[in-house]
Amino acid sequence: MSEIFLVFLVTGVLGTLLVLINKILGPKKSNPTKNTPFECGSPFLQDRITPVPIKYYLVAFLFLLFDVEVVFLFPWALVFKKIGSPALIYMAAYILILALGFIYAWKKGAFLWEK
Amino acid sequence: MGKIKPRAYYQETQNGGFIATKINYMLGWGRKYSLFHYPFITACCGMEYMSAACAHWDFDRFGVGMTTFSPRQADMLFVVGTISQKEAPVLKTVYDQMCEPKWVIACGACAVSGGIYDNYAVVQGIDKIIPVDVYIPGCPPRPETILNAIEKLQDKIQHQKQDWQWKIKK
Amino acid sequence: MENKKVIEALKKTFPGKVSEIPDRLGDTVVRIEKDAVLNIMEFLKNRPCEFTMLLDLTCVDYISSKDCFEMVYHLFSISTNNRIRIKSEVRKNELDIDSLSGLWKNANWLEREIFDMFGINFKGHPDMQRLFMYEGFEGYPLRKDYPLRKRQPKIPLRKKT
Amino acid sequence: MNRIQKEANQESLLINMGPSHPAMHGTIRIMLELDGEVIRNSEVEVGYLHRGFEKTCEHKTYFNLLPYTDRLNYVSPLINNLAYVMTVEKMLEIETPDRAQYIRVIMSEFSRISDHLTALAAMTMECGAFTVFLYYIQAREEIWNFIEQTTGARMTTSYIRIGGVRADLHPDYKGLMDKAIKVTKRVLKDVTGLLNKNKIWIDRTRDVAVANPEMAVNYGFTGPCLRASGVSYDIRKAHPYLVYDQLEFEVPLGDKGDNFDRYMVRMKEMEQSMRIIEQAVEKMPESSSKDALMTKGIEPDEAIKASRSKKAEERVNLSPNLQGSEKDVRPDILVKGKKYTVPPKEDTYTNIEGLINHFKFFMSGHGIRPPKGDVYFSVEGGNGELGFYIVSDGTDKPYRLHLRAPCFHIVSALEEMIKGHYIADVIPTFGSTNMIGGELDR
Repeated sequence: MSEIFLVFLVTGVLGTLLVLINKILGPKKSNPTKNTPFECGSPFLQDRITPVPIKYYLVAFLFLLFDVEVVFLFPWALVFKKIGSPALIYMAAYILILALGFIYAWKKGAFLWEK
Repeated sequence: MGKIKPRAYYQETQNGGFIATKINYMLGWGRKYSLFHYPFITACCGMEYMSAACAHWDFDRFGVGMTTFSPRQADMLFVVGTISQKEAPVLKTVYDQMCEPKWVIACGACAVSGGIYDNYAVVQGIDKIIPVDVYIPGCPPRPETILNAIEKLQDKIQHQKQDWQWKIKK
Repeated sequence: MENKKVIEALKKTFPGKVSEIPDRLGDTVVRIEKDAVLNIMEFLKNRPCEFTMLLDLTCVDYISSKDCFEMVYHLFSISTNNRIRIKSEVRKNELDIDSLSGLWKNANWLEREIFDMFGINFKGHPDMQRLFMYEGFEGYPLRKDYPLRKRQPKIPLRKKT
Repeated sequence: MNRIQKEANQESLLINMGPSHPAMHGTIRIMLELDGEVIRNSEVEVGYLHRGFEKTCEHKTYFNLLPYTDRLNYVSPLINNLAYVMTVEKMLEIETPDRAQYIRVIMSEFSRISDHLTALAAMTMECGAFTVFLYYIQAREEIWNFIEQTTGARMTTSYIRIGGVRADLHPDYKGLMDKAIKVTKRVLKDVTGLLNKNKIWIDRTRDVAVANPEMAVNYGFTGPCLRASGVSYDIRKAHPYLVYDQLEFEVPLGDKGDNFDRYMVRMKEMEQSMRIIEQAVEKMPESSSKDALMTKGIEPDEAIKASRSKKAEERVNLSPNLQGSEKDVRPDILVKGKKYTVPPKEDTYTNIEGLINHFKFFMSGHGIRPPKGDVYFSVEGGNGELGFYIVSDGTDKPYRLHLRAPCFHIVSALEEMIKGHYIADVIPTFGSTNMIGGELDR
């Protein structure tokens, strides 16, 4: 057990050291332009960032949904041998329900990019 | 041509003593061989920059290969080509947005002194806008001259005064 | 349609507005009145003469000698492989002329460049702005009276440290 | 407040693809109004490399103007020299010797290949094909080695002078020339294999920024971009100049006029250029002073001493950087007549007429003074029709000099070409127009 502790100690200390050393010892010369966003050197055209169109959130949300579904497959795969054949039925039901959600999203046109 | 004679910007006696000079030496060695350069290319010298950056002359051998296009990650601003009056504020903004420590190489006669364009439209040398470390003459400079300039800059970085805060009277 | 015939057709349809200039080097050069520019260009661009491409549009400053700017249009017809050069004078006191951006789309930038360099206004141009120089620049650089080295820096220059 | 800020509606995103951008070659700022990733509207701002070329030329003599023409389209400098020089020659109505015409054809074709190589290298590298960039720049190095051997400079050559060329080809020029052609052919074969049927490349460039023939002609496209839209117009065929009418080559045409066609037309044009070079090398008349150069000449200082007493007959050993422009070689490469060209160095040092001609050529107010009047002449440049319009008032400085920049017209169509496409499509579109700052903003 102690090796794990040692590994965490070394990497932790080294990590924080490298991050902080720059802040402590690094030269600090800030000027007003340094904090403005980098727009290829030309003055930026909008002072506020406008909201991103809704379809991006939709894609992110759907990805999250089906990614979590895949995450549950990993522990199932480990114990798959012990449970035997009923494990297949449990997982098939689980995937079927999510497939319904997938078809619903498809029919609703969530994956349609160009309107 | 032998070791380059130390110049004015060398550090005199180091107030931090032996340790500081050693750290300073290692810091200089680390910085000089990992220069991330921001290619600020506008005109004809860009063609010689391409030759110097590509397979035949390849200044990646000197550790300058990493081309970053954001001033946040850049150490060295490689100003290549003519800087017109309209481009001057762009250059100033990009220079200000670079993080310390930063260096500037003015490549080509137009960046050094306005070159053959002495008229209403061209800034007569970028040191009128931003401080410059190494000037490369030539219109366009041959790739070997660019490599030589990189060596000069690396020598300057190696022997630079201590700029990290330890025992520096504020 | 041969250039000779084009000039006759022009003279016939626009009497008094068109005059041919003999050219030592064999190019066909025509001088036209400033107010008839738009209809002449339209006539040249359409069916019989078919000068479908506006090659180039420039301006020459004759203020000191003839007290006028001279607009020079180069037209080219791909089907008959002919080039024609059309000149028209813009008097010093009223510096505007009809814009051709309705006929050819590249006239848009060409005219903006001439407005930027000579200060000639083009009536009917979608957005008459400077093309090359920046907003704070006063004066028109390519005029003969603008000094070559008169610089107007956009940002304050650095004091030599 | 630029035009795009006024026109933009509220919820769309406005960003700059500004001058200092890896794909914008440093000199163009495109202000994009975005709906997500689709470009709804854009405004192109140029002028970041406006160097006052036309104003400076009004203060320079015809002879001193040459180095400025190299820096216009700095990717194919020799073609700029050719365009300017042939315009002045048309005004002076002088004929250059045959060998000089063939050398001009060879050098401008090599310059055209290096133009297409750099254009495609930048275009493909910005779309991610970094290997093509390294291959093409390597091929360009070989071409530049040959150009440097003949002209003395890799890029800013000012080699083609009024009345001919500055120096003859190097005695064993064939070695470097064949190497350049061999390497270019190998690289072209590699890249054809890499890109022509590459799914990513075709998806990125096929049917993107389509310029149909009417729009291309209406915007004044010329050169590869016009031929990509299917309109066959090449000045070397339409108005043949130099010796192009004695060399056969095809004019490749695209069908759809999209980015892929502009890429393909440039690839095929490079093969045609190499064909032209090979034919030109065979047809080039032999230089008449082959054996004269073999004899051992005397040193310049002895020649000057000898010339004090009697007229010098022996050949003078010139310094290496004057190699190729000796007196015996000149009739092949430069037109006769002291009004148009600098006298040979041997005459300048040894006899008084040469010295006077030299002085009169460079004295202000003398030199080359074309007759009053104006002239327009154009040449097939790397991007299209590269024309010079010169108005001369009889003095030795041009009264007005205007350059017809081919990529000026192509870039003015950029706003219409990228409308409705994604942000990522701006990069290959801009790369395929091969915008060169020096030529666009003059």
